[in-house]
Amino acid sequence: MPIKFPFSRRAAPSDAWTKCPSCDAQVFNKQLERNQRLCPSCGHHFRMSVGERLDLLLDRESFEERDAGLEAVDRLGFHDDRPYDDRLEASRVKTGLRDAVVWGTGTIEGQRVAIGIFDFRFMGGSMGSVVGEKLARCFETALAERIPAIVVSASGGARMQEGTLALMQLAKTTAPLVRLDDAGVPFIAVLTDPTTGGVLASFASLGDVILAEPKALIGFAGARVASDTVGEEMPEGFQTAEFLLTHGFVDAVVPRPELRSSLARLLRLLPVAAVDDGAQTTPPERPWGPIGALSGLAERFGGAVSETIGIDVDQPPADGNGRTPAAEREEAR
Amino acid sequence: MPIKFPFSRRAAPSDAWTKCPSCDAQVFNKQLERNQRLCPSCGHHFRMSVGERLDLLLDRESFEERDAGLEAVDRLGFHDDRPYDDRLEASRVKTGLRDAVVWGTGTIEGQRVAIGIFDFRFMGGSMGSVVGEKLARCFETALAERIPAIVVSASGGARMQEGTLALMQLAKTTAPLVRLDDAGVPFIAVLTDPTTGGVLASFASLGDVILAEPKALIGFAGARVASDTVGEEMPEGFQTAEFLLTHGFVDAVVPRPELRSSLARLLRLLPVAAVDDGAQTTPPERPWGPIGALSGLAERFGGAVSETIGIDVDQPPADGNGRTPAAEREEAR
Amino acid sequence: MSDAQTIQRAGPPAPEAVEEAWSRVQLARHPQRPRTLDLIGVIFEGFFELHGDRTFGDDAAIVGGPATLDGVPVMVIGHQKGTDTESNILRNFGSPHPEGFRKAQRLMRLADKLGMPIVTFLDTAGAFPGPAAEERGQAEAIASSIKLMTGLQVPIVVVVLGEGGSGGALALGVGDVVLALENAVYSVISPEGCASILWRSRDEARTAAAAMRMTAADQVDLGVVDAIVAEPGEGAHTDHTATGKALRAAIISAMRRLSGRETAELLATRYARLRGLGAYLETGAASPARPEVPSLRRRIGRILHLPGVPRRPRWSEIWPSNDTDDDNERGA
Amino acid sequence: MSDAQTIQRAGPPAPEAVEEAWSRVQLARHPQRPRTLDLIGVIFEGFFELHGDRTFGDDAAIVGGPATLDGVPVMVIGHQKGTDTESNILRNFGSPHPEGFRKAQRLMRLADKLGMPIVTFLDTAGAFPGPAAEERGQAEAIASSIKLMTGLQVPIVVVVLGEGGSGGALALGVGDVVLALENAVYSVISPEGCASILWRSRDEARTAAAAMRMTAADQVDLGVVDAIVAEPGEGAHTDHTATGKALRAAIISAMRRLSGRETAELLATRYARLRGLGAYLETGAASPARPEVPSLRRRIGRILHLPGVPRRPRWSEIWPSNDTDDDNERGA
Ligand SMILES: [Zn+2]
Ligand SMILES: [Zn+2]
Repeated sequence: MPIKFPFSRRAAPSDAWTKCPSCDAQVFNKQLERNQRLCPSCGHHFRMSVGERLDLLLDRESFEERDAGLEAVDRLGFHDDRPYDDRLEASRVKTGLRDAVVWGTGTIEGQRVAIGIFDFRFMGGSMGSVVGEKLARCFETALAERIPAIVVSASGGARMQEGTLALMQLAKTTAPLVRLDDAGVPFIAVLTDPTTGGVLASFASLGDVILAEPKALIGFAGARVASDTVGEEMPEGFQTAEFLLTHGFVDAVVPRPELRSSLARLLRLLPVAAVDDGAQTTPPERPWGPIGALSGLAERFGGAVSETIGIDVDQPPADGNGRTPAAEREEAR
Repeated sequence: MPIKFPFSRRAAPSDAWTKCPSCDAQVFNKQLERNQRLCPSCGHHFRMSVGERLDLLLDRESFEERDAGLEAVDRLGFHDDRPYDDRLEASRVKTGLRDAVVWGTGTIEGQRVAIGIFDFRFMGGSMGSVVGEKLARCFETALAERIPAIVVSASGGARMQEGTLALMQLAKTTAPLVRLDDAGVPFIAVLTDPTTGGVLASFASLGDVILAEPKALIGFAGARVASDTVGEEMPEGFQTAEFLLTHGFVDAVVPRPELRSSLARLLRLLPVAAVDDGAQTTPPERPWGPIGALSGLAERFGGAVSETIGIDVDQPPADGNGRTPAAEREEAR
Repeated sequence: MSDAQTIQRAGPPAPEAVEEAWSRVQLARHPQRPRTLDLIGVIFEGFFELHGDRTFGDDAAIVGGPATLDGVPVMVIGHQKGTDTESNILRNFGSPHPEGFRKAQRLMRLADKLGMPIVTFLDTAGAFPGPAAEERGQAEAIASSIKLMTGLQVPIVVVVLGEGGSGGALALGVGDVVLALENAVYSVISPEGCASILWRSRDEARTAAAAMRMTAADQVDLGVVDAIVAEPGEGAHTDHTATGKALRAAIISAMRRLSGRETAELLATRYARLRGLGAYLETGAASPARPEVPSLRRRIGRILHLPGVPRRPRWSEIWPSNDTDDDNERGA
Repeated sequence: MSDAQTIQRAGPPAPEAVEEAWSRVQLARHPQRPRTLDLIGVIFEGFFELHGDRTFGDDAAIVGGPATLDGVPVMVIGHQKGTDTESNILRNFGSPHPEGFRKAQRLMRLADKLGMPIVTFLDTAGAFPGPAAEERGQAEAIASSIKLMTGLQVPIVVVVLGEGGSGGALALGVGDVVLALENAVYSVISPEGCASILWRSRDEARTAAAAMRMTAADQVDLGVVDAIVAEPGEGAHTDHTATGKALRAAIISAMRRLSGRETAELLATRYARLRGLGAYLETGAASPARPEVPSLRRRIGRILHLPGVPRRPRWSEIWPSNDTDDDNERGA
């Protein structure tokens, strides 16, 4: 599919400066780029392109993109004031991307991950078949290679132009997470501004750990819809990252300068479970389970222990009924 | 341990009539007994003895008590205004029971169950070591015989006179439920007036299905404690069966005359999972799982089907990417 | 695209397509259309409704419990709309709060424990979008419900009864076989919502309905629905019993076909079904769509950064941000 | 009773026992006693606190997250009391609401998924008894937390730090090894609560504390606690670092002993440990304690019912109700 490169839509002056939506300061774009797209006056987190996000999070030159060739198809023949194909092409031209997600493998402080990143500029980061397929492959690769999965979301939700095929991407991106659970492979969701609708109602709410950027808009229904529905104004701070933290749906709100190091710490603290014998279905005793993890544990702990504490968990005192734990264990079998 | 039979503590007139706490009517005791201990004026559910409860729920002469010989022991040497042993003996004399729970096997409309029943008269139905042990054995028998477990609770909570040994009965009565889950054996909790404290904070809240009798007091903390803590009056209907239904913790409030038939219906609708190969730990594919259930299903459904509906789930149409489900299945392996 | 003949060239929906789609939407929303509880009484025997999510509350917009289907115990779960103003208020017009989905999850886990097949009925305009639902995690509830269903070790037959409205429908809608009544609809967003975003007018709901191809027949074409169950006479609202009987036969047929499957095969096939949904082109291109950066300014910036030295560009140079974001095209 | 020498004859607690018990209670409640977060900093490295139950809220009365213990990743979860008025209000004095226990469950499931050992710290007067906690299922939250812990496929080491208060403590307290600091206490109900029910006066809390045998040493005697970790100087409040170091060694020792276990053995041993807790007499009697009914009236009633015919009595005749109930002896 040929990609056209039209002239820039904007004149030079407006290209050089951006007005901060939080503090109204005029920010020089070059400064934004040098400053992780944070407002120098108030710290407002501007949205990032997928390229900037990769630079922010991954080790230099570690990223290898996968499935770059996937492209959307207008399965429905969707046409509002213009055809879906035209919208796709406009977004491709604007962003240099084929769709709203780029995924691949890379390292964060040396730790290999499978990572998918949304770009909100591509049709509002909406999730259609390509986004769903890429994320499913991202998770499946994490499973196959036994490396953690990370998805950085920025999305208005499911892509209407693909109808229920877009809706079905909620299931397509969620189904692999069951397998990651069974296999002991962690998944970290990073919610950035905005993460709403069908993306929040699928994988993005299901991270083993969920991080969010400050003040990011995160919610299921648009605030306008919610407000219309109940006929009242939404409370202050409704659908922000901080609101979700208070209500128990986000583990931490992490300012952008700490995001990379936070992910690196989590990757070290939440390692992929120890052993993999390649079984696909849930095994009777998970092969990656404590046995493997603990034989390593035994080695680590081997020499460093005070023996003065008289714990003998193998032989606790017989209880008042005269049954020893060993006998109980026999009975329990 | 010798059981003494003192003279009745009450004179005849007060023995013959009881005042209904809901409507203040004076009810002739004989009438209460004939009427499932329901107030003839207002339907108030008076508490039942374990014997009356057995008569209410089980098929005539089907009950076989187990572990009738278990007796409490004063492990702590507990003494407030009188020794624990004296309290035990008084309750034994009053009730004819050795402790607050009777358990055994029996049938409900022909369906065999393991059932434990509390008697609130025995030290307020409090759960000490004997209650915990009996219920654990009840659950373990349900597991071993692959029959549903039912517990009818009426308890003030853990028995203080046994200290943390009573507290540990929360875990002792809960641990077997994990095994029932793994084995596909249902557990139905029936909450009667009152079910509070440590009994509610363990097995009684964990029924696959939870039924409750109308207006039964059901709550974690005493309403007085709750009120003292927050310095406000409790809302109307706080800690009733109906309150718990509204708040999602009870499946149904069932009037006593319907309790037996409701249990019988549930036993028919929620059968023990089909196959048992005796495995103790979670198997890779649970042997009692859909395979067994469904081979039966196939037989049942075999001849009764309209073939005019063209569902072919083995060969859904190829999707837009030209991959057949069979190919997907291969890849998924 | 391997299946090119099914792709239609884009154009505004034809008037007859608009008429067709909107008449289905109207039938799917018909006030006398049979609801989940109406049909349960015809299809199953001995339904015992269970209540509560064991966490927060009991949501009357979703009903569920065990019943038997031709004598076999199954777990039945569905959205429940009301039939008049009073019952619609009780049922919140069939739009669940998070506790509704969590109740459904609890019942599904129970079915999984006992090896009982599951039948679900979809009939909702969508999950309730109010602030209380947001506070209690509407998105999480839908997501975890979808996740749970993808992994249940029992067969699941899904029936789209009326409105299959977006995530709130899909939260009960992951299954091994998906049936739809003839006049049911299924969509990613309500036609009104779609119209107000893309056409900037709710009055274009009819057009949006046609554009989204939300009828049952369209859904079969897209692979989202496996089979259609014919409605009696002028529609299901004219004969609840006949509708229920037709559904009963279809559900039994689906169960019979699923009943031979071993668990591993059941799960692998369900997974493959979901993985196969969607349409995309696999070009095989290994590089980004746009091989060079578009702006002279940026190109100069790069040269200035390391003058004269060829280097691998940073990703942000390949895919830089625009400095304004265009929210117009975000989906629902 | 096979272990008869450990049974004490009942009598009011001796004054010195009362003094001893109460001094431990005071130390366990000492305002400068190290809290979970204080000790995590000494015992573990790199603690990353996670928040929220993914259902309703984030309860600051329970903290948790991954950390490393001597380089090995573990999941750490504990009650968190405050250190001054402000932080105590934030932490609700260490008394969790249901969402606190549900947060703990979520973190435990994550540990189970990843095969990470779990360390929990108990320090609460008890689960919060307010009406909001009741509405959201305080009892269910405790029960499901206990249930989850009994089945986790990873080793669990429990440490009683200060107050081990009833079900709210046990909800984090099911483990393979249970340690207690020297001045920690563990009880089925607070001494004040016990006194107000059994002695009908909260002023008898000291007596109740002694009667319940709630000191760490008593708990070892009862088999509830496996080992005591000595506190520095006058108590843990005098040296947080030394307390943490002693605990660190004890936890590592316990983990080392557990680390050789296979999963099935770990679970069987944990189950056996719980099944073994309690004291009762197995008399072997097969019949109820009282072989005949006590009241002449009832006996006559029975005879009248089937005159002259010997029959098996109904159970309600063997164990009839009294017509008044005695609430006085119910526990907490
Ligand atoms: Zn600013
Ligand atoms: Zn009355």
